[in-house]
Amino acid sequence: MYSEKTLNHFRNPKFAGEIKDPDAVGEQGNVKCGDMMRVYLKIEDNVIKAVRFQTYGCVAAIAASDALCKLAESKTLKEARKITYKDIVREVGGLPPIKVHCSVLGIDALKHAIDSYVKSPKNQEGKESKGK
Amino acid sequence: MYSEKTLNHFRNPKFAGEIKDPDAVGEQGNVKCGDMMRVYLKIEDNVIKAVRFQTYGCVAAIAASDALCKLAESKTLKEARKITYKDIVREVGGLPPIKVHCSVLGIDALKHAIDSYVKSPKNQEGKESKGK
Amino acid sequence: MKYRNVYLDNGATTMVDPKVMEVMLPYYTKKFGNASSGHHFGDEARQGMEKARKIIASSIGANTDEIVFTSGGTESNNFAIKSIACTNKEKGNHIITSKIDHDCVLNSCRWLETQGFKVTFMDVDKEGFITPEALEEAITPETILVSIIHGNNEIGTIQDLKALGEVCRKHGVYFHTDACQSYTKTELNMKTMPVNLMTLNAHKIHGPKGVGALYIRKGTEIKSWQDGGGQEDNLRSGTENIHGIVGFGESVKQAMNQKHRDYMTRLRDKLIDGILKEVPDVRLNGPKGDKRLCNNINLSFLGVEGEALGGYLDQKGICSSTGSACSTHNLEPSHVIMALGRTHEEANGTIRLTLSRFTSEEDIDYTLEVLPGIVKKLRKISPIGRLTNYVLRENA
Amino acid sequence: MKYRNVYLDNGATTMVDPKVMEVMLPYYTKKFGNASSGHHFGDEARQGMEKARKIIASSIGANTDEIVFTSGGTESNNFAIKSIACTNKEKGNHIITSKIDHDCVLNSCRWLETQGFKVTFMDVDKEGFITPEALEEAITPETILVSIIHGNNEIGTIQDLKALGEVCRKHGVYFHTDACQSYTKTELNMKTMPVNLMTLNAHKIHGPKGVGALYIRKGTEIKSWQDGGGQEDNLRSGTENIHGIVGFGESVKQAMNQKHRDYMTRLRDKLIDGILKEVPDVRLNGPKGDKRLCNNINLSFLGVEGEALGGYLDQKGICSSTGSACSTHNLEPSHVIMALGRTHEEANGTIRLTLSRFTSEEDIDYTLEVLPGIVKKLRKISPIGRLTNYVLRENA
Ligand SMILES: Cc1ncc(COP(=O)(O)O)c(C=O)c1O
Ligand SMILES: Cc1ncc(COP(=O)(O)O)c(C=O)c1O
Repeated sequence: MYSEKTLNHFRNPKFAGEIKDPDAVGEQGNVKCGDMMRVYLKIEDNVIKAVRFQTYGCVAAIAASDALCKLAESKTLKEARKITYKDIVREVGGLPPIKVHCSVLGIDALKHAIDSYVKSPKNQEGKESKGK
Repeated sequence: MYSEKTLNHFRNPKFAGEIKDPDAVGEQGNVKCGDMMRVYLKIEDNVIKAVRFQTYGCVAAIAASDALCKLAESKTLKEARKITYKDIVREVGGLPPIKVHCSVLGIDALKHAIDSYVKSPKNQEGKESKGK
Repeated sequence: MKYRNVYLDNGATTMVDPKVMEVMLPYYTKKFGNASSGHHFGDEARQGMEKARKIIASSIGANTDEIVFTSGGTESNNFAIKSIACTNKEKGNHIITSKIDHDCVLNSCRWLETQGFKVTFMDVDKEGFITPEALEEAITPETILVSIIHGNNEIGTIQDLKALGEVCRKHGVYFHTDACQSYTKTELNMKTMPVNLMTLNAHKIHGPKGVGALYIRKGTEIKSWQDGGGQEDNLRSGTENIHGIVGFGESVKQAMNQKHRDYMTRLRDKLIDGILKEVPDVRLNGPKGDKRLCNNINLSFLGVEGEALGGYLDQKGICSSTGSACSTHNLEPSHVIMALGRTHEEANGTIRLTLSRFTSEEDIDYTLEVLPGIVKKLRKISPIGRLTNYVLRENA
Repeated sequence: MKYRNVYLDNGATTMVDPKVMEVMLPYYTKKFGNASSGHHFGDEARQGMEKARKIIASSIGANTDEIVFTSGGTESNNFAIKSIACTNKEKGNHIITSKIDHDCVLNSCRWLETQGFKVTFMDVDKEGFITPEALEEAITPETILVSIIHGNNEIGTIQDLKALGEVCRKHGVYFHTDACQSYTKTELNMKTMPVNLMTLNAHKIHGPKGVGALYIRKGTEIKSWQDGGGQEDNLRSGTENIHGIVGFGESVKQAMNQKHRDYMTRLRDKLIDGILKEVPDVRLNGPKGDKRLCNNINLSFLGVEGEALGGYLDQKGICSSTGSACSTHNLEPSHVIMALGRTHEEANGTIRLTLSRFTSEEDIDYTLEVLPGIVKKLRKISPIGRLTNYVLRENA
């Protein structure tokens, strides 16, 4: 059902956990839908220095969360915004059609985190659009 | 499908064949129905001295024909008339429900033979009803 | 703690018993005739089939001519429900089933809705029971068929067939029950139970896949649903799956044993009690004790998603399920757990562990060692409730 | 002349090839998972099934997602015909089939008649062929489906699927064919044949009983007929018969070989020619040569009843049939032989001898030795025609 790559991300999620003092937090999903993700970011000079996730969800959701973090790490916020669910599906070695939607969850959670960071008054001087 | 007794009658039909100079012949059935029987009788003093059959039909029809002959042999005409299809079914060790009708064929052929014998002018003096 | 392969998904399907295999084998390459053939190969096939029919009939107190072989539980349920409805539509157009019946019953009923029938999907209580009173209330003058699952495949609840059947009989309504999960695991006696039709299958009881049966009480007005050459007394056409049928018969013979039931019951309770003791925030779904299938465990772990839990168990060699095996075709939380009045969180955090007579004591001990740690790990990476103090978006 | 067991009823069913058995075996007691399960047992089962699907798809030039597994030919035919009709009833209510189709096609069509559909049962010529012209004439604006058997199970006639399919395509009508008898015995290529649906099964080609497939061309409007858990892409529910499906795949792999076809053709013609030479008053039913199934022989012996002939052959160890195996459920003379315009006597005097790649040269020689004597014996105890000069009652 799942590819080896998916199972690797699921079994050994390198990015699972919390960041105690995050610069940004984003959430998506809810328990009713059966999956929910929270992403924590440490940001310096508009670059994602550290990223962690907490996910309530199926095998695909956990694997996709981990894959998202891997892809987002060390990227600028601008670059990070360009990550698509297809990148995640590729990173986990494909997903069964019925599970592809799980890869979208992380994209949205990451966007929420970045949005909240950018909109926050204390980050207004280091505006994303000005970052290189 | 068939009992051993049925198969014995079918495989080694002791009464199969013709009587060259019969006292009576009876037929029943036709090719369209898929089975047809002819019974030949040798009669002396209203007793069936010899009986033979020719049958075009399935395993059950051939077995039932042979069984009928066995039951009819040495019987008076009056007794022979009392043979029922149930006697034949018993003699062949039972028949599948869809084949029970095959046992009726012989009863009718025998009746036709006896009827034709009794009605024949040359046998009027030895009327069946007077036989013991 | 050594790695073990532990198969706890016997509710989905079971290993074929090697003894069953032995009895089936000659029917593939030697006694391979078509049961409808007149020659000696046909005879052998027919004899094997009729022996199996006898075993199955006598295991449920039925006559041999009340057993029709099919390709499995799904076909038997489709056949019973669709054909009874279509054959008896002059009498009425209302069908009753329950919210916890198997998808093949529910979807057969939904198909009937597209054909103009009305269907009531009855609620159940919080352990999954349907009361005779509730059933009686649901019956209308238009009702022609009631179809209620006997032993539930997800939560193990065993309905009272006698009480429900009596209500049906009183109102002159046909009563069908899906007994795929309960067959051989609890008593089924057509002499004392007023059941008109009953679905059985082989692959849940260590028989082969692709074979089942429908019990049809004598006098029931029903026509064939699968038409053709007229096999099975014109009730179910298709070349008979002889090896499968022979295996089905033998699997019943091997399974009908009170010892097996007692053994599974003991292991079941050991596993339930052990998990409830070791892991906080767990709920048992379905009843305890006698009214639960002797091999079924169904638990909801709060803050954890069932498939992920199953995924980590699988990594440790333990096979479980998130409900019925079919749910992999479907993303909805289990309709059965929801029907018990559970929350979405409870429904999504469900796993089912189903034992068999081949499950060992060591399998249970190993599971009790492994499972609590996995739940802990998953709760740690879960963003939900209890462990963090963030306000949840869904509550916002 | 030593007694031999000679199985010449391969049109009814076949021995499972020991090589097929070997491949199936692990799926009973080891890789026994449910293909819908998420754990590693489920994976193994799924992999076995998908491998079989690939073999079967590629054997007929189809895509894997155009193959739906079923419980056999009868189910596939019921599914195709009933479901296409019910799914497309807004487009029209007329179905076309032939007088020589299999009972499961004919009776599915008759069931549709009870649901308000109109059915044309087309005549065939004296060798059993349907011409494209005749088909075109039968099509009306109301026609939604044509279902014509490919290789006939009784008389071996192989229809021209390309020509018939083109007529259907031209008129925008779905074309279904029952290829149970022709599969692997003659070419079937969905890339070049305009066929929308095709029925296949395993037990006619040395695979197990109780498994078949329906090819459904992409884009065909069809709904599931057996409802439930949503297996087979929601087109056919029911726990997949994994061991059966795996065996089906392997049986196709073993059977797809021109050598086997050539071998059977040679033995077939040897047996036909030998009988026609040795026995007077015999007719071959169906065509000669390429347009006849390579393993099929069907003969009418005048003055002899087929079942009795079969009975004596059986006594000598030779298994034959009087037509389709189903005919044991039915006393009517074969509807196929009658459709050729034969007399009742010819129809009742029919036997079918069907070979396989496991039939030996010695089997054929033995049959040629035994059969003529039996016919002679039966004609001697027959009251009909030729041999006596009594006037027949039926002619009176
Ligand atoms: C209660 C119940 N009914 C029906 C079925 C379907 O039976 P089958 O898998 O034989 O089609 C199952 C299992 O799959 C079941 O658990
Ligand atoms: C032409 C044809 N169609 C359909 C069938 C029925 O298939 P099954 O026996 O797999 O149900 C058969 C054989 O029985 C057949 O010969």
